[in-house]
Amino acid sequence: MSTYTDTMRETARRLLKECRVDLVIGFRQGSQPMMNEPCLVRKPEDVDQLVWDSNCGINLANYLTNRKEKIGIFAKGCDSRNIVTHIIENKVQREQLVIVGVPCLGMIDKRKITAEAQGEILAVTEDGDQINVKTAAGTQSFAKADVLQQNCSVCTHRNPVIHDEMIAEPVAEQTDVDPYADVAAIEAMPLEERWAFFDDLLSPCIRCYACRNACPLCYCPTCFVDESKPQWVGKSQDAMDIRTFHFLRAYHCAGRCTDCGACERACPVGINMRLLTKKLNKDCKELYDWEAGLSPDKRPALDSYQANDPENFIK
Amino acid sequence: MSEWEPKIVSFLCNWCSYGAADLAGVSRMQYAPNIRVVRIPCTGRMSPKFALAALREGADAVWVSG
Amino acid sequence: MKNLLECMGVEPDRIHFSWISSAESTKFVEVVNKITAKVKAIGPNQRFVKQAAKVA
Amino acid sequence: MVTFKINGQKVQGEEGQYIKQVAEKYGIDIPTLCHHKALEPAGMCRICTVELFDGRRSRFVTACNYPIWDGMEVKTDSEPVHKGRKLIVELLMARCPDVPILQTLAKQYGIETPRFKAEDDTCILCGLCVRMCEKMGNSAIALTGRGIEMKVDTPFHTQTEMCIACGACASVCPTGHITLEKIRNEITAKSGVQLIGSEYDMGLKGRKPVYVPYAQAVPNIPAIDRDVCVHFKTGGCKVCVEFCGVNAIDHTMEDEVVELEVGSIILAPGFQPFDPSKFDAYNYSNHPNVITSMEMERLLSASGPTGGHLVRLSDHKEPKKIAWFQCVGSRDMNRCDNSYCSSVCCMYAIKEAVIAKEHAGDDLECAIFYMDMRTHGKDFERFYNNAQDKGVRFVRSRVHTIDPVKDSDALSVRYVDDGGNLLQEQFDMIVLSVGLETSPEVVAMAKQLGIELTAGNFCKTDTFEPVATSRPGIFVCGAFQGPKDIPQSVVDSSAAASAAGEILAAGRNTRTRQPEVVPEVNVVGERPRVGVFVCRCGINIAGVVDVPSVAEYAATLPYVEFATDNLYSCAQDTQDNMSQIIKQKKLNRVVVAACTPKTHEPLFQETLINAGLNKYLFEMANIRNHDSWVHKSNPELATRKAKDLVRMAVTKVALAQPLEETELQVNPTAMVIGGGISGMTAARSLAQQGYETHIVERSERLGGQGHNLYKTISGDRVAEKMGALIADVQSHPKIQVHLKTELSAVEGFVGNFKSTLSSNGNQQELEHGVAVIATGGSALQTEEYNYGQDPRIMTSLELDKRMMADDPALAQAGSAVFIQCVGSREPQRPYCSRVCCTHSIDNALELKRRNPDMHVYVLYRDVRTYGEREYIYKEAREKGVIFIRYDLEKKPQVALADGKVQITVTDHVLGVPVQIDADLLTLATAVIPNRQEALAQFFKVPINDDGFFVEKHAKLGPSEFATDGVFLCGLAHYPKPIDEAIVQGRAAASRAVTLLARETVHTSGQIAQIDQLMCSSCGVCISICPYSAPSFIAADARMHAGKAQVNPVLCKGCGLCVASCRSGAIHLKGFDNNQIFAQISAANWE
Repeated sequence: MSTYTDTMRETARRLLKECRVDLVIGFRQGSQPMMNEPCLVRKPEDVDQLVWDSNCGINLANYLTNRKEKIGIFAKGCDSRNIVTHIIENKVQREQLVIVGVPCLGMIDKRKITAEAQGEILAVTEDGDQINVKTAAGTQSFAKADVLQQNCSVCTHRNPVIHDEMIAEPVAEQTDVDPYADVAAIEAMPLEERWAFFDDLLSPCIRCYACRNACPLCYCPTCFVDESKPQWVGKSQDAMDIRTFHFLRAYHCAGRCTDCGACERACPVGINMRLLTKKLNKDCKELYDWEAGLSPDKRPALDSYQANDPENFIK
Repeated sequence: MSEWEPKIVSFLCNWCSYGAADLAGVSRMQYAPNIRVVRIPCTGRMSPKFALAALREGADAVWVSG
Repeated sequence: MKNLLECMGVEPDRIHFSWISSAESTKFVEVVNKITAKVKAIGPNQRFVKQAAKVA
Repeated sequence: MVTFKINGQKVQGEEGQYIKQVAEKYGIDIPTLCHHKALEPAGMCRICTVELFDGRRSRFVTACNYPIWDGMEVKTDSEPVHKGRKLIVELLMARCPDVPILQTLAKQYGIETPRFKAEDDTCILCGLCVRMCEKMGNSAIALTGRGIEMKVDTPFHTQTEMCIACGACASVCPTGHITLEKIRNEITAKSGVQLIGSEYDMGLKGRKPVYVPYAQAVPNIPAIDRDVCVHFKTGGCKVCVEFCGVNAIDHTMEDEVVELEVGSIILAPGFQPFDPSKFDAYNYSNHPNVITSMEMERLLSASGPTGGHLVRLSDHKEPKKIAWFQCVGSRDMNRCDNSYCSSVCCMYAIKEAVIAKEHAGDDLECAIFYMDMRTHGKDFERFYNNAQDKGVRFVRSRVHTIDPVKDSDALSVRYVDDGGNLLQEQFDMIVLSVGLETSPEVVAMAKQLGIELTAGNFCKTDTFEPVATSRPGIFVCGAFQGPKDIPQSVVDSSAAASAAGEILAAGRNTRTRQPEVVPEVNVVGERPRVGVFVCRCGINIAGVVDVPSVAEYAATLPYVEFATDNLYSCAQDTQDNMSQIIKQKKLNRVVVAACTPKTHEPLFQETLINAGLNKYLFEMANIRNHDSWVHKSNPELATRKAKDLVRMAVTKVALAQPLEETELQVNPTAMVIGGGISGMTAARSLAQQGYETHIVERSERLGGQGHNLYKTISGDRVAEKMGALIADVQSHPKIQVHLKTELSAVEGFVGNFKSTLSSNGNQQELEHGVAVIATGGSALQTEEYNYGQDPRIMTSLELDKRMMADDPALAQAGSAVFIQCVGSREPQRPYCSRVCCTHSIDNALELKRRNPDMHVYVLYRDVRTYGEREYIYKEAREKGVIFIRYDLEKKPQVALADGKVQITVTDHVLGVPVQIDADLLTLATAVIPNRQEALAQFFKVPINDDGFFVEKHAKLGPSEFATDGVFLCGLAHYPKPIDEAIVQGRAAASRAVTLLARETVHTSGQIAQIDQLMCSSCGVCISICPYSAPSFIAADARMHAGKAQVNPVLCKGCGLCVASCRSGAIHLKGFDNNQIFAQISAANWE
């Protein structure tokens, strides 16, 4: 995937030179290993900052919200789906964008590697399906498949759903994965166990709202968690308030979440709150045959009423 | 307090179930005295937040009826 | 809504949905009694109750 | 005023009152068996014994008849009192051990088995019955004998002529010693004493002499039936007067004759159901399990005599098999004089059968015996098909006799089925689908008014003036105009109103009175000062809920400044009093805990307005319909629930804000889309009533389908009559006709529409307040039956054309065939086209007139000549028109061979194919709507699967849409004949005028409002709103560009957008989030 870098720089240079865009959104090398950071390039001469490898997990759609310029943006499958959602929800106009599609083979999970690595990581390089980690103790190698972000490993939309040009030929989509296996496992638990499971899952939450801030779906001028009149959710560390917060946050993503993993990646205490959003994604898929961000012409299932909406939950 | 009586916070649509409840009254039908009715203009008004709030504030159950 | 709560471990009988037209008083009564019986059967709500609020 | 103490509490009473009366006022309970509010007390049962301290010593007195005096001290709850009462109960128990009320008392006083020897009486000799009988002005019974011989009896222990069997004694007897049965058998000498049957429940249930006719009666005020009231018989009683808390009863009231001067009269006297008792072969009078359909309606009703439990009357067991007999008192000249079809019975019988199955379960067998199944109304055919799917059996047969089965409650019928087999079958219950007829009183009234009637005693009207009687200025609507169902009656009534409005237009608004407007007090920013009024509703609420304690409790709630209870909150004097209190106490929020806001909110809001408060600063707690009425057996929990409900209302109202209603001017201009008969009628009616009206017609002439019709069944030439209508419309100064014009865009909303008319590429804008959709329909062009391949094969309309042209071929034809239901009542078009049976039969008769020797055949599935159209069906048969029925599965075959049109059809009587060579073959093709998808989009009105527009309410709103300001008439609604199209045209105009005449419309204050600072422009509200109320503010707007806003006129206040707004930017005024949260939170306090 790192081979994309050169083509990307070329594309960005061309777009900027031809004045088709005012800026290009992509990634540049971060100050620490495995921490590529988004960067906004405005001049053709700056395009060489741009890089691409398996550490570009951050969802770039987040950087489009309410921008007025003409923008070139590199988009993985999940990015593209969030761009679609942005277009639907008037966060950006389609005409403003030149979407450069990036077929994606998954991003690596920094936490997994850190956990496995012996000592401080000095550098991480990749070589095809092999990830090489250099620490003071020496070099370790991991198979990329073993250290993928969990959402990437079950991703079924690796190719962009919307694009103006492509950086490479589309990659093969994964067809033999079950994105909702983990949710199904929870559903299979007895009631008490489920309650305890979430108690356990959410107990480390410090309510820093990083999950919310990282989420590309989250752009309200005032967030419900900050409102006091009415107070939608208690602001305390009470377990119920925490649970309510996560419940409502998931709810706001219902029918819109692309499972890009931004929330989980951002969480400083490592909570997998994707389990909640995925439960709703699963329901949307099962009840309305809906997956978020696949077409800019269709509003999410929960935004509209259809006469044939399922109603078997009603007695 | 004698025996525990559950409290069921009920969100009833003004046009449907609220009317049914009125009619049940007019017909003097008898039913369990455990529901507490919040009249809403339409079930569309119902937000998950209301149900959560009700549970959080100690309701034993929530019932939404259109 | 109900699905996620259930998934989080709230008893399914804590939340009910129904459709009753304004003429269906009989159905209304049936539903009320059914729900009340179900809730009585599962006992007081312990889930999602804010403990702090109870103390205050 | 007498002041004394009860249980240490200082109380006051009037001179001459007794202890019990005062105690009652203060809510102190003293038990009694022999006391009755309306009677002088007698101190007979002694259970009301209390302890009296007169300053020197204590003694026991009976509270019911001991007069009060200043300074006395009474104890009702002391140990000695209870001991005394226990002894009394023990003694009574010994006399009457099996009386339930004594057993209950015994339990209360801890008596397990009385010490005394048990007797087996049930009378405690309290004498209540005797005193009551005396009060009734009768004294038919008395306490006779002395000592242990004493008993209640009639003189000489014989049955008495005196007794009028009023039942008062039984109604007051505390022990159940006297029963109605006993009165009938032992006391009265009159035979045949019966309960007073409730008219509403068809006599299946009794009612009292003081009664409310039915639960939904308006006004919902009881009346006294003078024919049965004891007071009007004996001069006694008047017990009701004692019980009425507001002195509303006046027995001296006389009937008043009121003279009114009016400009027009509308007759809507309705019908009476046919009385089948004259059909002795049906045994209706003799057998309880033969009932009429009206009785069945009551049996199926949740508010009916059995509470909706379906039972047969002989033994109150659930029936397993029910049969309906159609056409009882209709289409019958043998045993009654009603040869017309009653139009409604087929449909109601199917409805009853389906509901019966719903009530009793699917294994209930329902069979409907009929002649022709006439489901010609909108969506009726579908209902018929569904009923068949649900297992309702339809038997085409007329049954002669119902035989009771010996030694059983079942009924036996014999009938001949379709195949000619004689069958016998038993049913548990038989419902006679009785027809509609005009009552003799109405016939007499018609005579008095000098208006003509038809052969069937319905009001005579003209096809082109269907609501006008033969006397100018007098109009008619409903079943008196002809047997018809609810939607048609509602259409009629609107049309009659319009017809009257047309001639009275000049007088509009000349007699209206303006109410005085009280200026509104500004309460914004004030701390809430809530007033709570808890209603006793007589005993409706107070009988179950402890109302004073609810009021007391309310007074302790935050922000509550004032709380009290009222006897009847809705009474006029209470209302006045409430607005006084609001002003005096400077209340700025009001809660009324009473009945349901659905009926009473407007009334109390009026009270607020009169007190100068904004009407939205109000909330009701429904402690009657949702509480006292439904939790009778649980007063404690009901009181707790009432407190909860009051608390929820108080917390909500404290957050209420005054809301503004937007007032909009209504543009007094109407647009009618479609210039056919019904559209023109609507336009003419609107114009006559003074409103500028535009007709938009896409073709080059007015008249629509009317041009294709030859004549009506009453013999009027359509061209002639319609020509007059067209002339009227074209010459009317207030009507503008836009021909060859179509609608290309519509903006705006009720009262202020702006439509773009396109004509030959030219655009014109039209501003109007209302729109009437009358886009009509047309005849189906079929390919069936070799249509189009031979000039002798034509559609009904083509036959009309040839008749208009006096085509000589018609009279020369030797044989003519009509095929019915071409394209109607088929899977792809499952509706009945309503007009074709009548049309074909009328044309068959016309052919017979032109050539009496012609052989005329009508091939049909069911003949649907509803109402008095039935007469022409009869005439056709008399004149020799041959009717051959065919099934959908075995349609007629048409072949063109040897230069002949050969039709083969299987005769349903003979069961063999018959071949007819026709010189004329007329196909009665379906009426199909002009599917107007664009128009539906413009006005946001729905279209059904068949392409017809969907009205607001199938029964109650047939000529209007759910979208305010848009109305509907003619074939666009459903196929219908000319008279019905005209009626509906007028009806649509009438509905439109109710809006236009108001001149302004008020939107509700309870609508959504968007806080643009919070809005994230995501567009969910715009996507989700069913009424298109939210929209984006233009991108170039100075403020809040790109954010959402709500149009208050379009918003219906449903709150869908509010719930779906993630940003919390939308508020639903009157049901705002914080208010609902407050309610939720309040619901859960303890």
